[in-house]
Amino acid sequence: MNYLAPTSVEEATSLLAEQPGAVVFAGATDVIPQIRAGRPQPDTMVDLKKIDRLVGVAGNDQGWTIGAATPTARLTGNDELTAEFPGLSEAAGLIGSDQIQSRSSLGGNLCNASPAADSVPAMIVNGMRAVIASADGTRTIPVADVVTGPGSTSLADGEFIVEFELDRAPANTADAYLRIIPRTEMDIAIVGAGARITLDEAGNCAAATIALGAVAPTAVRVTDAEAALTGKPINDETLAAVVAAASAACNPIDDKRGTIAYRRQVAGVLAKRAVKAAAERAAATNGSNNGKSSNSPDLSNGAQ
Amino acid sequence: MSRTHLTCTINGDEVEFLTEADTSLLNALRDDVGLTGVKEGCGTGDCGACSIMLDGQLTNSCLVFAPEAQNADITTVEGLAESDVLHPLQQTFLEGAALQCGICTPGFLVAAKALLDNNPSPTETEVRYALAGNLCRCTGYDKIVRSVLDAAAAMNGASS
Amino acid sequence: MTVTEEPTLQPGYKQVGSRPIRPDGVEKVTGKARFGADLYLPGMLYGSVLRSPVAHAKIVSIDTTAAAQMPGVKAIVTGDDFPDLAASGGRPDQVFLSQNIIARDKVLYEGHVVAAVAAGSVKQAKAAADAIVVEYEAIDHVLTVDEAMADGAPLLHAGMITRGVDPAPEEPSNVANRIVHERGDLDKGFADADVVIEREYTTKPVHQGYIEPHAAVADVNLDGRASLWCSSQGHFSMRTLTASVLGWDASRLKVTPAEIGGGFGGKTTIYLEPLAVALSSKAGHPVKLVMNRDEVFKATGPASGTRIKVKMGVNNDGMLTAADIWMAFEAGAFPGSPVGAAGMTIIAPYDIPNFFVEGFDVVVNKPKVAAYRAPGAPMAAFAVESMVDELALAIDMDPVELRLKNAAIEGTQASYGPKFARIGFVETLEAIRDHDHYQAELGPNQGRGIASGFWFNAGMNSSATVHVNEDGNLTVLVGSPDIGGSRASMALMAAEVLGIGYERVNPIVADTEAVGFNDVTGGSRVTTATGAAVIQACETIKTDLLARAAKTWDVPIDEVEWVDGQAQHTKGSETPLSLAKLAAAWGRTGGPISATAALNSRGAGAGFSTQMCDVEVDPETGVVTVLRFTTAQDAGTAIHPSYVEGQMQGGVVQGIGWALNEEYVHNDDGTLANASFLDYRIPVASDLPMIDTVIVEVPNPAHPFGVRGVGETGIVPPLAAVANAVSAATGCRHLNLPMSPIVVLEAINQRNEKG
Amino acid sequence: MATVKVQLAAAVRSLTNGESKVEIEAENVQGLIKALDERFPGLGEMLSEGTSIAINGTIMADAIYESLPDGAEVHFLPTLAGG
Repeated sequence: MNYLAPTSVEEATSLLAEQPGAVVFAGATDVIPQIRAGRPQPDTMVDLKKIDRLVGVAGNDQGWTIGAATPTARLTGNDELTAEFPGLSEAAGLIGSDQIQSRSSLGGNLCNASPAADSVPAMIVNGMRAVIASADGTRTIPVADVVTGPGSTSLADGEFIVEFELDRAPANTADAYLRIIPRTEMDIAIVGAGARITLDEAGNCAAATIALGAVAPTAVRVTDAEAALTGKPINDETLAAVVAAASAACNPIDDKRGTIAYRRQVAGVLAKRAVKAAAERAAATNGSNNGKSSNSPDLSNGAQ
Repeated sequence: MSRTHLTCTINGDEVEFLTEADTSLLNALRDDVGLTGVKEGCGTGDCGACSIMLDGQLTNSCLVFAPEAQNADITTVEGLAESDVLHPLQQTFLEGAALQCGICTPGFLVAAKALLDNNPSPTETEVRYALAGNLCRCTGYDKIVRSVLDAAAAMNGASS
Repeated sequence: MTVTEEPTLQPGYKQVGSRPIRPDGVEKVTGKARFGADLYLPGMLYGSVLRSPVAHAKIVSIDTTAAAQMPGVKAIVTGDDFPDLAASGGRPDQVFLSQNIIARDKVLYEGHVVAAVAAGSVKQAKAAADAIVVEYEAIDHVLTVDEAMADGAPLLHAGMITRGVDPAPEEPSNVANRIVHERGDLDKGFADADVVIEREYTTKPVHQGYIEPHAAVADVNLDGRASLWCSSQGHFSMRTLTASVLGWDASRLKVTPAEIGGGFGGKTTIYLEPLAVALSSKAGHPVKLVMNRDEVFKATGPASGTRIKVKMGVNNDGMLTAADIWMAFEAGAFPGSPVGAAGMTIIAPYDIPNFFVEGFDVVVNKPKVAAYRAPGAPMAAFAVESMVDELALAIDMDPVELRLKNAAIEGTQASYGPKFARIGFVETLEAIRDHDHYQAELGPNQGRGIASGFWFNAGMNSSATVHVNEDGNLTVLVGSPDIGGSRASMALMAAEVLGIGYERVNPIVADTEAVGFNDVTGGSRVTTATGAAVIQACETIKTDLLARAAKTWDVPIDEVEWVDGQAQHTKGSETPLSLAKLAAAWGRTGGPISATAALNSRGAGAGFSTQMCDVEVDPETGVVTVLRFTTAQDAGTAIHPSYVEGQMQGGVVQGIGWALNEEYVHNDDGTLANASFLDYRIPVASDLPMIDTVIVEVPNPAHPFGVRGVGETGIVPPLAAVANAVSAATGCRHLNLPMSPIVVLEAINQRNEKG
Repeated sequence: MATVKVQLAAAVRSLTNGESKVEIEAENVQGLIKALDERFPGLGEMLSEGTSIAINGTIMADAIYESLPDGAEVHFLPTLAGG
């Protein structure tokens, strides 16, 4: 095996164009176990972490740019990003242990194309875009369009994700991500749910995006739930509609980690809890109290 | 197959060695450098026995390709004690009976040091989550968590 | 020297009961300690093992031609390279062990060894192993006791007739053995009951989950003698078992113990050792074999999956009147589940006048089960302790009170036969009842569970040699691997007997040629039995020292006594002679001072534990959180309380894992779906609270210091303690382990549907 | 010669005509097994393999030469493995 570590995007794209079988990686936290489990070892592995542009978190008036290979520990460790997008930060921070966090990245988590990837629903609800490079230049697509099925992406040979773009959150907006795992750490989500809620001045839901993980071949947006909330108060009635819509949006499988019935039922529960958590946070961003605590609950295991 | 020549700093010393590009850093450290304090429990990043500090970051060495360590700064359990003085964590692990079989201990010590370097006064819950990437099957974690808290207290006491 | 002396209890200890730093501690916190995979020898080759990808098949052919031509390959072995022990009149257990080490005409589980390769690197060995061509002819497989016991089930072993059935069955089956314990009159017992409940419980296979994978290095000399380095729970047993598979005399093998990275019973047997020896013998080089984690899961000892039916009766006064129990235990691919021990322990805590206990040892197409901490007892206790909980609820009696009313005490005729000596079961129940945890308030969706458990503990053969060094310090050689701090216990006991400081004793785990025979470190026996050997050798040393002091002073020996590490003249004014002074003068008094004791330890004290667990269940997701856990266990005398607590806590947490999330998940084709620490979920630190311990000390009358084994009992109650807590929190009784979120939510759904 | 009370397990009772309690004279365990075998042919073999013995509640493996106190209560048990 050849190990190559280009230091610029151009070097990497031309290298990939020359070596069609080469496989790119960032943290290698998925690819090494996969090779160990029998995935054919590529002739060439291309390490993207040495490219400056792929590692870093930068914010400006328009929004954030997150290098695709940035260790997720740097996302959770970024107080400003975490304050604005607590759900994204939570989701990124749930990818494995502290040991993994120093290596795992949004780009890797997305391109590994596991239906259960924790960061993906959180990226989707925040409308994040992936900037993709190849020898032909760059293109930008929604994160939601990257994964096409378990283990497969829309990226062509020779393409890789350089960075993610994240627009500034509107006022009175917050996100949340919750997952269910049998343990409290070191597990793959049986169900994951991300939500982003914008409140209007009356405290009603002005805008909602909701996405689920691990309940279908790819992360799924729950547009029926979003519609059920938009323009309405967040109360038992609308939350019941969220539960029903989330369960209905599932297309899960039975596997060693969970059952169809469990995933369907708990997807509704988690979607509801994610909406509530995001709404509480959104309310707190306003400075208005609404009688709710501004302390975010311990969301690490979907428990409230 | 031709072997890859690597130079890096390990436990404060510059080290050169030959290894193969598809070897994990864990195997390179054990087989090619001779640092067998770094343990393999799973090889897939699920147990933390191979924990090292790689350029200041807590990392599973089993999930690193050896060539990635070119010019890197690495600390293993062998580098925790300073000359003849044990690190406070090593001392509290001994005093608190935080090890039974001892196979997970190197990884726990490195991970606990990484925690205390970043958070000198962690709560019990913070210790538990910070060490969740390290499996121990002997102790039930009780004495490990207590020993990390004891070490934190000792280090804070010493520095205040 | 073999002496059987009546033990005498010694009150007022100076060392026993203290908490010094373990002698091997610094090496283990600095990374110096050498575990199984840490040995590297000059010229050493690396091995790789080819394992069956299928659960059950006939091996039609094995072609190693291409593999042998691969780069770096020095040796390949298959079943043909090992003696056919069946043909040479080996005992059935030896034959089965040999077939488990390497398959002959059939593979019986995914992961069953088919061949092994030694080459210049792991990569070369693996490539060659992959190049071996094996033709299999598939046979239907059975994965559970239900499938294996069904009419017309495919047989793992042709011609296997169930033992323990009278008259013997004519037809072979997958049932290897049947055990029965009975007493009294079941019909009368149930007639005497006011409440009778009948339930069926299941548990899944679980793995010991030691963090260190199996490893072995073998180096065979041209003279036919061989050295073997491996991490195990007993290097003498590794020698015996490896030699038996190879058809060798045991003495041809020298086995050097590496530090062992966890065993819990799973390293009391051999896997890689004979393969490494056979490969080294063929290759003429040392050969190292190390398992990957998936090999550990697929091919080494899980604990049995079980199905247990229990019918029990209680009267309104809380007296248990009858128990009718049926158990089937998966043995894996070869006979030998711990159903026998399960049958002996299942109702042992209680004095029940009428019972019938029947158990079956059933082979299935899974890896051969291995011992796991109190083998057989946790599953048995899960069933009966769940039942006792339900009976207590049914008659509205406090669960500790019900247990106290029926608890076995000294003189109770144990369900497995003999009368109990002094035991501490009642004391563990009282310790839990009197603990502030017992009265602590619970919140919504929270529940508390209580359960008890019993384990025999073992004695068996141990040897120890004690040398007094020229500076008056001691070297203590034992042959029992230290898996949890036993060196510290040995040093404490030696220091106690000779009245010297703990730091003056250097305990060594010596190889098979440097110390006398020791049975495995298992059965919670080391501090008891090997400890007894150390104590006895030290007593001999003390007697010798007194004689030397008497000689030095030229006084009768009865005027000399040993006090605080020195000889004192009781009737005169001689200056006391310290151990150091006596050692310095040994040339004048008869030469170096050393003693060996070798014994077959009798009277291991029975161990009891009672535990209490609080959980909270998320009613919408089924996720269970363990909030608080308290365990009380009778340790007899705690030699080093920290390591006693460690055994208690470790056993509890393994039990919590067993109860909540650990299980072997099999695909329909018989392959294991979760052979990794990612999907085989042993508890992580953030899953748990502190595990509060109460060490109960009811001294074992048969041990000089009153020691009872503590290594195993702690894992017996937690399965039921957690299940009883989850049942209390959810209002639905959980009869099947593990109680994963999926299972718990399903139960809650059913409860809600019933209203 | 001591007289001991032997409790026999259910599994061997087909050889003892259903008797579960036997009083018998023996010096030591070896003699006891021999005496039992004389009274119930075939029983000796069953009690010799893979069994431990409990004498007045103390369980012992490999106890064949253990002496028997008068009036002792004796049980034969399967030999157990520990973890």
